[in-house]
Amino acid sequence: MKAIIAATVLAILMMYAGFVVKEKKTILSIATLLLAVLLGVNIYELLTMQEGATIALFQYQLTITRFSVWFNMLMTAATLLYVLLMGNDIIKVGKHTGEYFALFFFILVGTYLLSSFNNMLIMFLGIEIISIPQYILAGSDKRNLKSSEASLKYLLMGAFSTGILLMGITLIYGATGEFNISKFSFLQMEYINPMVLTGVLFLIISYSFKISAAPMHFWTPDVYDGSPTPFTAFMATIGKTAAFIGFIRLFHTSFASISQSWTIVLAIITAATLFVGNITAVFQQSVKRMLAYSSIAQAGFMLFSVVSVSALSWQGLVIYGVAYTIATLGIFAVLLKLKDFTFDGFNGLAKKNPFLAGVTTIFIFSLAGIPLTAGFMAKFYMLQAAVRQGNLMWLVIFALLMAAVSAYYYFRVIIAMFFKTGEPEISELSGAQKFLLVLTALLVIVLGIAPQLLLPSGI
Amino acid sequence: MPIQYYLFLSLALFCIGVMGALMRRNAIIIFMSIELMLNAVNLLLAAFSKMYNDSAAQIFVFFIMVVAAAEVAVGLAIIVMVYRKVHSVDVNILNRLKH
Amino acid sequence: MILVLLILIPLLAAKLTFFSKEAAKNVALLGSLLTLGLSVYAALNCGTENLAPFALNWMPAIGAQFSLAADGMAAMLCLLTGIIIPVVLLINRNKAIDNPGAYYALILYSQAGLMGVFLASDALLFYFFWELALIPVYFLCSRWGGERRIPVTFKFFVYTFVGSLMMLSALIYLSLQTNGVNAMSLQNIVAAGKALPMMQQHIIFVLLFLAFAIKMPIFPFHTWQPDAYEQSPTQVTIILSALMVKMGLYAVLRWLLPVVPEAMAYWSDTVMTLSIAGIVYASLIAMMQTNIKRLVAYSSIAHMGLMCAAAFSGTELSQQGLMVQMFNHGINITGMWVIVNMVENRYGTQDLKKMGGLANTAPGIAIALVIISFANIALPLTNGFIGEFMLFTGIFQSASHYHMVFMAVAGLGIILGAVYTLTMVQKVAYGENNSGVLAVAKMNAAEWTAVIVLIVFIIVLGVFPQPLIDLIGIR
Amino acid sequence: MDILQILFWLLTIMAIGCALGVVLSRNPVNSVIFLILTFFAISGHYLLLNAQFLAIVNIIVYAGAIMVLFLFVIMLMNLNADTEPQKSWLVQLAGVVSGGTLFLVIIAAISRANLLGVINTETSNIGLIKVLGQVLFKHYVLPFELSSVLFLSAMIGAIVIGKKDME
Repeated sequence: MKAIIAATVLAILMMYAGFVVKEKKTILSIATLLLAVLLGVNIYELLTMQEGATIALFQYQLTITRFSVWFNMLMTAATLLYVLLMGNDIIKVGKHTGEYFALFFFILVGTYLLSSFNNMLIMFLGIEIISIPQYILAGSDKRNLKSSEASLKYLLMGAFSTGILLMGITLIYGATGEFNISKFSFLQMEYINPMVLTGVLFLIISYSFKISAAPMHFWTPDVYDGSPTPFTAFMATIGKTAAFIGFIRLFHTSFASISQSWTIVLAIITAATLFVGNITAVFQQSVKRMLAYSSIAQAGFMLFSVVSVSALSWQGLVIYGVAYTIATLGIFAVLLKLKDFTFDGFNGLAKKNPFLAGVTTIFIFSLAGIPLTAGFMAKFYMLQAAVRQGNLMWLVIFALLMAAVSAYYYFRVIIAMFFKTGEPEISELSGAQKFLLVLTALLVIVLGIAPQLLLPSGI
Repeated sequence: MPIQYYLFLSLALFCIGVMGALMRRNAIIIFMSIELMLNAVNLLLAAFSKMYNDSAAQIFVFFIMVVAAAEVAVGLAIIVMVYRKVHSVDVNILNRLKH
Repeated sequence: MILVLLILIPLLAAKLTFFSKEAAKNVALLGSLLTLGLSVYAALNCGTENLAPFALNWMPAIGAQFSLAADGMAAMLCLLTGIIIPVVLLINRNKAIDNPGAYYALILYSQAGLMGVFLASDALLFYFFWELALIPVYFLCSRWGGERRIPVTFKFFVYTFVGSLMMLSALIYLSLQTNGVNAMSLQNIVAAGKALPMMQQHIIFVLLFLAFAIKMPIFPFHTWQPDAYEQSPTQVTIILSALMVKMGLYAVLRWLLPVVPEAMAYWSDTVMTLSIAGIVYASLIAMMQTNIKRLVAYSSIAHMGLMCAAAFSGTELSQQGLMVQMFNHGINITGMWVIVNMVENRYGTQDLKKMGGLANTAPGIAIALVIISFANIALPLTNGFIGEFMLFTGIFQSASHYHMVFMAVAGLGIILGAVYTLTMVQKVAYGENNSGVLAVAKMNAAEWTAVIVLIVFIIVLGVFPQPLIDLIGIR
Repeated sequence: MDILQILFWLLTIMAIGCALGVVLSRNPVNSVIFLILTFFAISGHYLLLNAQFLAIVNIIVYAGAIMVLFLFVIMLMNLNADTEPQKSWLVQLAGVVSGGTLFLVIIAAISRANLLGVINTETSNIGLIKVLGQVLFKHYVLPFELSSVLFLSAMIGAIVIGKKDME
């Protein structure tokens, strides 16, 4: 709760800083500072919380556990890392720099809500608080028509899915008379009310929009491609992970008891997502667009955490979310240094700048799930959760085949960097940026060797 | 009045909204269709609220209206921004511009 | 602790090599010799206190340990790795290499991966090293290989990657059948696998076998192999054919045979048929080859076919023979490649038609070629003989109804092997010199060292194989 | 049939008819007008359901504020012509079919749910401003505050998106 309040207050501060300060660099420094403060508040909240404690606030509308606080902390840290890595590119996007940073704080508020809601009203507000700023961020490059188009598309799709989400909530309310997600009484009934099933289906569809799962993924490539690149990085990572925590929280808290009736639907969605994301990513010529499709594919893997109902899946989601976020942020940070976003733009990077090529290799390895990187451990946890589920072996094997396909397009970047010749245009790297990239790459490897760092005992 | 009637009515409105969102090319009309969907939900919630004699659902409706208002504010701003550039709000034209 | 050092020293040497620009090859050689010393020590002390298993808690949540252990087979393969890598570094010392630091460092990284594969007694650790051995080789081939290197190595990478992912899913499944404490350790995996019902055993078998069959490679999963061997730099080809394929065989013996014994027995006929069909198929293709590297590549498929058939024959003798042959094949095929490399460097071509007359121009090379070829076709008194003899006896004794057929067809393959190998010797060493290169350079000191080391092994083990047999007997 | 039922059917027909009008009319201005009429019909339903506060808010917020905003934007863009471009008939058909199927499927699924009750016609006071206000500020004060966060971000959005960049 402290973090939610702090994030709101800091967002307002950030907004005013945007009015008062004109120098963009200063705004960036202020944003970094405020994010660090927010991270501090998160850590403080984590430390002051007793092990195993569950704090229920406002008549059980929020239940804050150590897990949710830990997740919030990780997301805040990821945002801080994001701002550190790409701050200089964020301030180049448009004129309203202070406002953009304020929007990040608002998105964090939404994330905090989604990690600890216990009432569907809070969930709904959390999703909207995450979504509306993202529509704005997508359209923030006003000189560029593609950005405006991305924004419009995102808005229409988002609003449409909100409508579906609300219908789902309403149907479930109609069947149970309850908005509190831990009080739904499905088990007491002799048979499952069809209204509940329809409601769950609507919720699945709506969340599929938010996390860009097939067949509701079609907006993703255009939106991610059109949005200003730094904001694409944010939407594809932290925005997506936040939607996932809401998804898993709702489905595993309240619908776990009727899981046999919806896991099959979700398993098919997962398979479709993996298929569409990976196969279409193969045919892309632009790395940015490839990353957009690969983010669909990665969402397919993250869906495993929702499909398989066990304590392991929450851990898997944390690891996957963080691993994917870090690696993708790293790739985007490198991408922003290049002038040409196609695969050919990477040609000969290893010769021209071995440092950039080296860190990119680590990020690519992580995304492709090569051992000793965080991405591998993430996939491992997900698959373990799914195998434990028992009847999902077909999905696991399909996912592994798709992971091999993903190696194909990820390795195209490596082939371009190391084995092709070219003269890539690179903008100058400052020492601090180098340091941060090294730090990110190290993080990827450390988490690949010791993933339990992300899951300390007692969360 | 059985609750089914309200259920059918609001689902009908909802599906008309879905149809509108799928059929039309004008971004504003699509947006209006989505508003129609939200209103269908509101109506259903109000009916359930009466059925369960629970005012929480009406509070929920209230919040849906709040969110809808916020979304409309942002949405219309985005639509106007797009219109300024291409002098059209036709989603098909936008798709064509991409290629 | 020795076991950890066996992995750690190549890693550290690789780090050093990477940053020592011009001196890279010497640093790498030094590091590999150090590793060789260690692996000899390990082989001598196998089964004693000095080579105690090493275990460290790593990821308790998923039951993974950093645990290493070496029995005779593992120590033998470590020894083989320890011998081959210095040999690899000895040849081609005069050839200028682009970015030598990275090149030699990657070779050492793959050595570390190989050592890890042989020593790991934890499934997840095994998987890690399995990939760690692959990735440096991928970079080596794609960066320093021949003209078609990029698509070819990519095919190789994707094949093996698919295989290893299949293996991963099987290992996860097995680990979940245990009680969760050290779920990934070899003992637990074996126990879990044995307890599985038949249906699940089949699935696990198929998943694991795919991974290993691609690596070995067994017909029909071999299609990546000839291209990859041809396009890689010869030094990398040696690592691939002498060591990497052993990973596949080793994995069959350690992670497949004990884990799903019933499914193994069920599938053995099928696999043996495939392997033996592969022998004949590869031999026939090898006879048509005019490219010397492709010829040796196909001959390697044929040899692997025989070894794989023996692995699945299920007799004690063939298992023993297999281990002996793993070592010997590693030595022999390395010898083959070393010679091929010398010939290729001197003639500047891989085309057999453009060679000839080596016996006159460079008799040293020709003699070495003849000796190694004899070992390769398993003539008595060479090391190849004892291994293949045990393999054949093992296959003959197997419980399969078709063991006579297998014997006969495999024997045919061996005869074909003699034919193409001797034809190759004849084309390279005798006849007219068609290359246009008249003054063929003699072997330099490094090459002499490499060749002599290999020939010593060929002859000593051919006459007196007992130390090897003793070593592999240690449990 | 008592007066409430007659009102129900009248409002229902009006709501569905006008909703179809929104989707089908070629002129965007007509669409807006139809939508406002739909909202009035829905407000009428709210009254029937004893949700007086919602009825008022619906008219003030939706019909009054939001739809005027829509109308304003449409006028600004001068879109009041009848020559509105249409999607090809195939796409339209697909839209109709998918919407209709969705409706039928849900109805088919839900109509089997027999545990649904009947809405009692006696008046209750849950929809009164006083009751709602107490519930809102006693139980739902957190969402109330959070909606201010939402509005703040929407406000920023409107500024960021709507303001003309002077370049």
